[in-house]
Amino acid sequence: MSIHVEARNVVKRFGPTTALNGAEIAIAEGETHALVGRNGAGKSTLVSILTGLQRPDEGEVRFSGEAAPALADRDAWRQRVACVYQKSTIIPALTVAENLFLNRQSDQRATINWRRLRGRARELLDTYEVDVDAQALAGDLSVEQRQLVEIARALSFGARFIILDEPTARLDGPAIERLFTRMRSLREQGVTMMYISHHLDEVYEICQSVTVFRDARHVTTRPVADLPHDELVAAMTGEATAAYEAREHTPGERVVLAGAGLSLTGRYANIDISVREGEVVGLAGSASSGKVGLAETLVGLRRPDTGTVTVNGTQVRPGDVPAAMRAGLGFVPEDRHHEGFVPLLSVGENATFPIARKLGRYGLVSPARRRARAEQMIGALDIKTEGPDQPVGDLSGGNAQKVVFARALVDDPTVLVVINPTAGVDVKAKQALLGAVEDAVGRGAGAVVVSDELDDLRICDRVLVMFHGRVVKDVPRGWTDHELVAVMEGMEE
Amino acid sequence: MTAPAPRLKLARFRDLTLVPVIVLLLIVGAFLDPTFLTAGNLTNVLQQQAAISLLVLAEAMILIAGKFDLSLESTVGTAPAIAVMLVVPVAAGGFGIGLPGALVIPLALLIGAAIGAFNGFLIIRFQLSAFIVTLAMLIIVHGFLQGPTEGKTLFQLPDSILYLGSAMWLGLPAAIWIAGLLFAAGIFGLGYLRIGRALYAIGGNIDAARAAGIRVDRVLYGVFILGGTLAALAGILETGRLGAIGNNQGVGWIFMVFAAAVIGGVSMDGGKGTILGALTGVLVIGLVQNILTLIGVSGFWQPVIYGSIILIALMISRIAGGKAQD
Amino acid sequence: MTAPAPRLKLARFRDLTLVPVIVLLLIVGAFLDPTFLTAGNLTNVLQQQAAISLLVLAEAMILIAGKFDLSLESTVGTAPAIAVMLVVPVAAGGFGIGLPGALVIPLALLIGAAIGAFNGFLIIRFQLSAFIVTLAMLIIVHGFLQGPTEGKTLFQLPDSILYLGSAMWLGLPAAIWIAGLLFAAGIFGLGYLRIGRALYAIGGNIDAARAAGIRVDRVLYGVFILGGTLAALAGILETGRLGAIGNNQGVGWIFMVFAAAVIGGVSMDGGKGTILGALTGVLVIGLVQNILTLIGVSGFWQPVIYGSIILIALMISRIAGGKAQD
Amino acid sequence: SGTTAEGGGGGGKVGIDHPRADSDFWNSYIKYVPQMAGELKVDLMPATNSQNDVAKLVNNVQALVGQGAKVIVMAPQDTGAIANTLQQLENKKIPVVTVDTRPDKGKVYMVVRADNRAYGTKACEFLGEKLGGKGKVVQLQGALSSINGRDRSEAFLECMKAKFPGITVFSEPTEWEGSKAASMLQTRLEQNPDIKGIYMHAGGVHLAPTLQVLKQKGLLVAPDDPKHIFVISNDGIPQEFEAIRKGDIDATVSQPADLYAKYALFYAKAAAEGKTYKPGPTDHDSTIIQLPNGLEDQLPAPLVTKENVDDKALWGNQVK
Ligand SMILES: Nc1ncnc2c1ncn2[C@@H]1O[C@H](COP(=O)(O)OP(=O)(O)OP(=O)(O)O)[C@@H](O)[C@H]1O
Ligand SMILES: Nc1ncnc2c1ncn2[C@@H]1O[C@H](COP(=O)(O)OP(=O)(O)OP(=O)(O)O)[C@@H](O)[C@H]1O
Ligand SMILES: [Mg+2]
Ligand SMILES: [Mg+2]
Repeated sequence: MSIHVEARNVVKRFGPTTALNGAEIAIAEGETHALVGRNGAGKSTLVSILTGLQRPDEGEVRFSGEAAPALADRDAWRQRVACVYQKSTIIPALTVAENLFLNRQSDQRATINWRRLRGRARELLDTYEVDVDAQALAGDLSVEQRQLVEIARALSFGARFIILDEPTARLDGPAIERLFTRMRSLREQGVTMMYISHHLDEVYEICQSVTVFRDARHVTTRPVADLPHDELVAAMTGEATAAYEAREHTPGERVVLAGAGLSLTGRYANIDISVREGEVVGLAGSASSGKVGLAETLVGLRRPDTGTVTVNGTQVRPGDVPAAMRAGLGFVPEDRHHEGFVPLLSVGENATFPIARKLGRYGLVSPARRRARAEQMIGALDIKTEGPDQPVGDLSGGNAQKVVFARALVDDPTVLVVINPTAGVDVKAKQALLGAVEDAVGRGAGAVVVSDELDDLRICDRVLVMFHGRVVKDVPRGWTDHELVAVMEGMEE
Repeated sequence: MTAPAPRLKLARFRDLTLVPVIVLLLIVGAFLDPTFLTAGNLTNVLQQQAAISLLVLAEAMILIAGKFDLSLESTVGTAPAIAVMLVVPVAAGGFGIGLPGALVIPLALLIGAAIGAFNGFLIIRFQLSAFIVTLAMLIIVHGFLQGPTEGKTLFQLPDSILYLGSAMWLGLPAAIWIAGLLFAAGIFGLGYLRIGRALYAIGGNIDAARAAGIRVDRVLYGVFILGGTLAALAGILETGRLGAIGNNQGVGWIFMVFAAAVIGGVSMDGGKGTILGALTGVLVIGLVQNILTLIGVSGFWQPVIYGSIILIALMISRIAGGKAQD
Repeated sequence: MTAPAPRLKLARFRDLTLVPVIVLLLIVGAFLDPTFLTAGNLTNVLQQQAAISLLVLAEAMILIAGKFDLSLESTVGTAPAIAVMLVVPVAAGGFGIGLPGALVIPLALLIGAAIGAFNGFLIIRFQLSAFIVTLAMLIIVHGFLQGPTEGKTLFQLPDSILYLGSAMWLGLPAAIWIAGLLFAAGIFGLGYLRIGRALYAIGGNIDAARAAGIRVDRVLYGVFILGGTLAALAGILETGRLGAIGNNQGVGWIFMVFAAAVIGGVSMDGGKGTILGALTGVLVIGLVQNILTLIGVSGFWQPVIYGSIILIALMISRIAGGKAQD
Repeated sequence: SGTTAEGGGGGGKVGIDHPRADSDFWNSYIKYVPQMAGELKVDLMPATNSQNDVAKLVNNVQALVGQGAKVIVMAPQDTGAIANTLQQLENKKIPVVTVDTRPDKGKVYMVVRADNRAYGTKACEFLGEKLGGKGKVVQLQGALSSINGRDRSEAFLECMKAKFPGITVFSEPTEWEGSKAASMLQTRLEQNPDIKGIYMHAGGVHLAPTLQVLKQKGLLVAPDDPKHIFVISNDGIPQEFEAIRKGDIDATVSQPADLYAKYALFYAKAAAEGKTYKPGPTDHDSTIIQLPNGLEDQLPAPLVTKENVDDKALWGNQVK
């Protein structure tokens, strides 16, 4: 087999951080090659170098044995490689159709035929079974829909090499399956792919070989068949790591979070929910089930049309986040870039906003106390950062997610609501984050975990499954994957 | 799927949220003064707005691409003035170089383009803040009018530069035709050409645009150069209309240019708005000014009324548009 | 980990990228004119910049919070003028209400705060574009100076309003002390107070700020009101320095205010910059103006030199700061 | 007198545009206009205001003509850029009276103005004599792009060079802004503590800041004190007279706002009635001179000093 894509001895530094330190990868023609590593290992940095967005400080990239084109020659790059980046490259103010065909709206002709473009877009969306209106503004789509649009766009170029950087972090089961079907058929057509994910079972399902990065360096490359799960995790983390074991909880009697008669037009209707101290309640459901909308209502990000939310015994004014937080709520929002962190501010500040009032008197915030508290959180959640003063915008995706988690946990909440808590988080970090949720519950907090990921839901004492805006079933602990998925898909009521 | 049809309509309407305001102004104007709705008066309004509308066109494109150009207003005076000074004799305030008079329009456009290119160079190459670069350039470019003329008005102008701003074509001032055609070209270009759509992509998410293979720097240079050229053309039209180039030509326009673009729906954050919308913004400003003149509001209180009308237009367009502005 | 220490230092330097420019100006100035480095002249520079520096302080805070206020410049004239007119008799240009003279400063500050609150109301409540709202307000607020005064300068002012701008405290003009104290408070407040840090959070990512439990609307109201109040105080200082309130008081300042803030490192996109940086921006502008006056550059070419120096300062601060500006 | 009544009858609406609303001098003029219109029985349309922008002026004139103006009174602050408009008005046979400025090109029925160059010369002669032909003076200029500012400035400099070569002049472009004036004057006095004279182009904006700077420097002293700085102003507003009485400043050139308004309307009415004029002295202490593009009535602009500051005829003593 010939080598299709190769990166040799790549070094990339960002100020004091070395993102890649002599890293290399070689991907054979026609294979689907996984790249795994912990958050901040340098995977996305390699992607930006392989797609010609950034110039390596040292080292080179070769396609089919030839040197890579000049950085300025974008067309040449696009012929060689298409990519779904980890960071969104959707332009919110433009329609889905235009986003799909950005900079190639008019094939051959000089002027754009919008009607034709819409047709092409619909065709493309249908091919990938993406249920999105081609004329909707991309900014109005849900996070997941946007991700599907990005995937459809990358696959549509007809490039012989495609990179997918954590495409599934925001997709639910059926959508992932559809993506995999598509990837298999592309592979049959001889397309080479590089696949990045923190879901290691996906790696086994779809990839032939795997490269592991650790601390900005290449650790190993092997056929997936030769690398059992445990060894793979060990290669990533540099130590043997046991699988996560959900703990036993002893729920108390006191209800710490209650929603009564909640309805929001178009999202969900007539929901009653209550969470007791020491209890973890899961919220599951496939796309458009309304689970995120409900969770956002519980934390105050959304104002329901009817109904009340009670946090820790206090009825909270609807749509008032500060009031909910004051009553003892901590939460992780769905989209970390949107509501999670302020990129220019430091890890320390982002993590401690909810307790700023406790870090000093008379409206003062003591930087020393803030740093101390932040260092504690960095240690507890194992955040890979230069220190509390580094801007969160400079962190890798998974580490930024941990900072958002730190913010939710910093005030020792009585109620914890986490939405897609482990999106884009590496295996070890996932354990740390789920452990953090369980620690809080162990201290007597009640928690709501909203997720499509069965691993996340395993820590729940019961899972409320939603379908089309209603809670259809309350599943107690002890479910099998198959059972739960069947309920989520609405196949069982 | 049946969604497309209503959505299309909605999108169209979004450009036209100022239409009710324009209709309202036409009705109120007709009511307040009988002269208002005459063809003569409305032609005057269009002619008066022709030059500034070209600046709005230029600024709208630059804003859509996510940048900023304050210096356009200075180019309106300086580009034609320097061109004229290269042509006319020393006695008429020229440099004494005496290039042929026929060159004056191309020269002016070239100077405008050069100013735009220099702005682009500083902003793109040195990654300086567009706002502050073009603010400095606003001052500098105006200095290049005031310095060589020593503050004097140029009034012995070659005929060629006077023509466009004063001629009548088919019974309408040529300036109206020119502005109309350029707006039509702008609407078409930003709606149907790849390069026009690239402006939206760049303004909407510059990294995504780059990743999509758009030659971001080149397009931005282009839009700054085009902006400078349009400002020079605006200066030529204004020169023809006024018959001379005063030291204040164009000074103070830029605020109105932004006001027109923004109430017309162009976002200061880039990536949003249309040329048609900007045009409605220009019309609103022009009609308001005309009505205030006709009814003879006291000069002292005029600003209050004028500013309040802009605010009201803004609120109407906000309510009709339904979206928060930025 | 040892990283924190160097990073901290780097961050500090980032505020001070204009310091080399200031040093350069001091050296060049001393070289060009022997008066320049005298205590008397430098005191004059500070006194001359005191009022405008308060606007820069206000604008820097508003920009850091991700908003915009152009109307500050109009408040500089209107707030003290209306306050004076509420106090002085009709013969001196007043409304004839005749409130006690001691109230004039609180009244002026209150008017400034009210203008800020109204801006906040339109921008926050109606979600209108801050740029265009405050542009309209710039026109309207200035109209509220021009309208009631009918364009006349107010010459007969109560002593209390003249005091702050003309008094000397410990051998230095009071205005310098006031501006210095307020800047110190600003540096401290934005660095170490919860509410100050909230400005950065809001400007950096308003949704995240809201999700972090910050009462975004309340903080934004606060910053607009504080901005208006500071502008009124700037107006009071300027009134004392000039001894009268002309119709042009404050007019045209806003460009310089933005220039100072932006070359001082405050971003127009929100969330970035410091008050200390803004202060260095003010100093650069003040020193440049002073040197140009001292060496007596021809008035005609002054804008070119002035604008070029701003550009150069911008480039130095860009190179020293190492990051792209926006 | 140079007046010859001819024809007569007719009449018609007079359209008037005011140049700006933010200066004391023009503000006084604007207030005189309706008063004089009443006295002269002129059929005046509601005034427009071009806010110091010639493009607005052109728009306003178009609107006034559209509304039926038979005569236009205007005060173009840019005397070149009004040429086309004057041409169009001539084509429509609408006579134009301009106030304060003399258009460079284009037919005018009558220019009503005092000679701005004469202001500068008067100020120069006053200061030159007071200083005995030597020393340093500052002139606080208006805006260099304004014809009046430039005329005053040029005439002052030319006169100084010709008559008082021993005097050094510092020119400060203040853009008619009090703030700039104060800063520049303060800086200049720091640099040259031996400055002995100041010429202010506009009392309305320059008076208070100048006095404030002098006061701060302890230079606001009686004329017989050797530290005294001689100050001559320009405009003739009441506050300048007050300052002259107090001895804070020494003189001003009274720019006759009342006469501007009166004779602008007087000639507008005459134009509407079809009267014509010839160069020569008039019945109101002025002279009509011939211009290439029309006539100009040069109104007197008296120098006001402590001696004549209480003269009731001065407009500054008539306003309330
Ligand atoms: N623009 C940047 N400026 C500064 N540091 C950066 C930048 N981009 C990446 N880094 C740093 O480089 C390192 C590698 O980041 P990268 O995004 O490649 O990690 P990753 O392997 O993709 O992680 P994840 O799985 O969390 O996405 C991190 O420590 C990150 O903080
Ligand atoms: N911003 C929005 N405006 C209008 N409708 C929306 C918006 N966001 C989501 N929706 C719609 O609301 C419904 C419920 O959305 P919600 O996000 O609560 O569901 P979900 O269970 O989180 O779905 P998913 O798993 O896809 O995230 C869906 O039909 C979705 O398309
Ligand atoms: Mg990554
Ligand atoms: Mg969702």
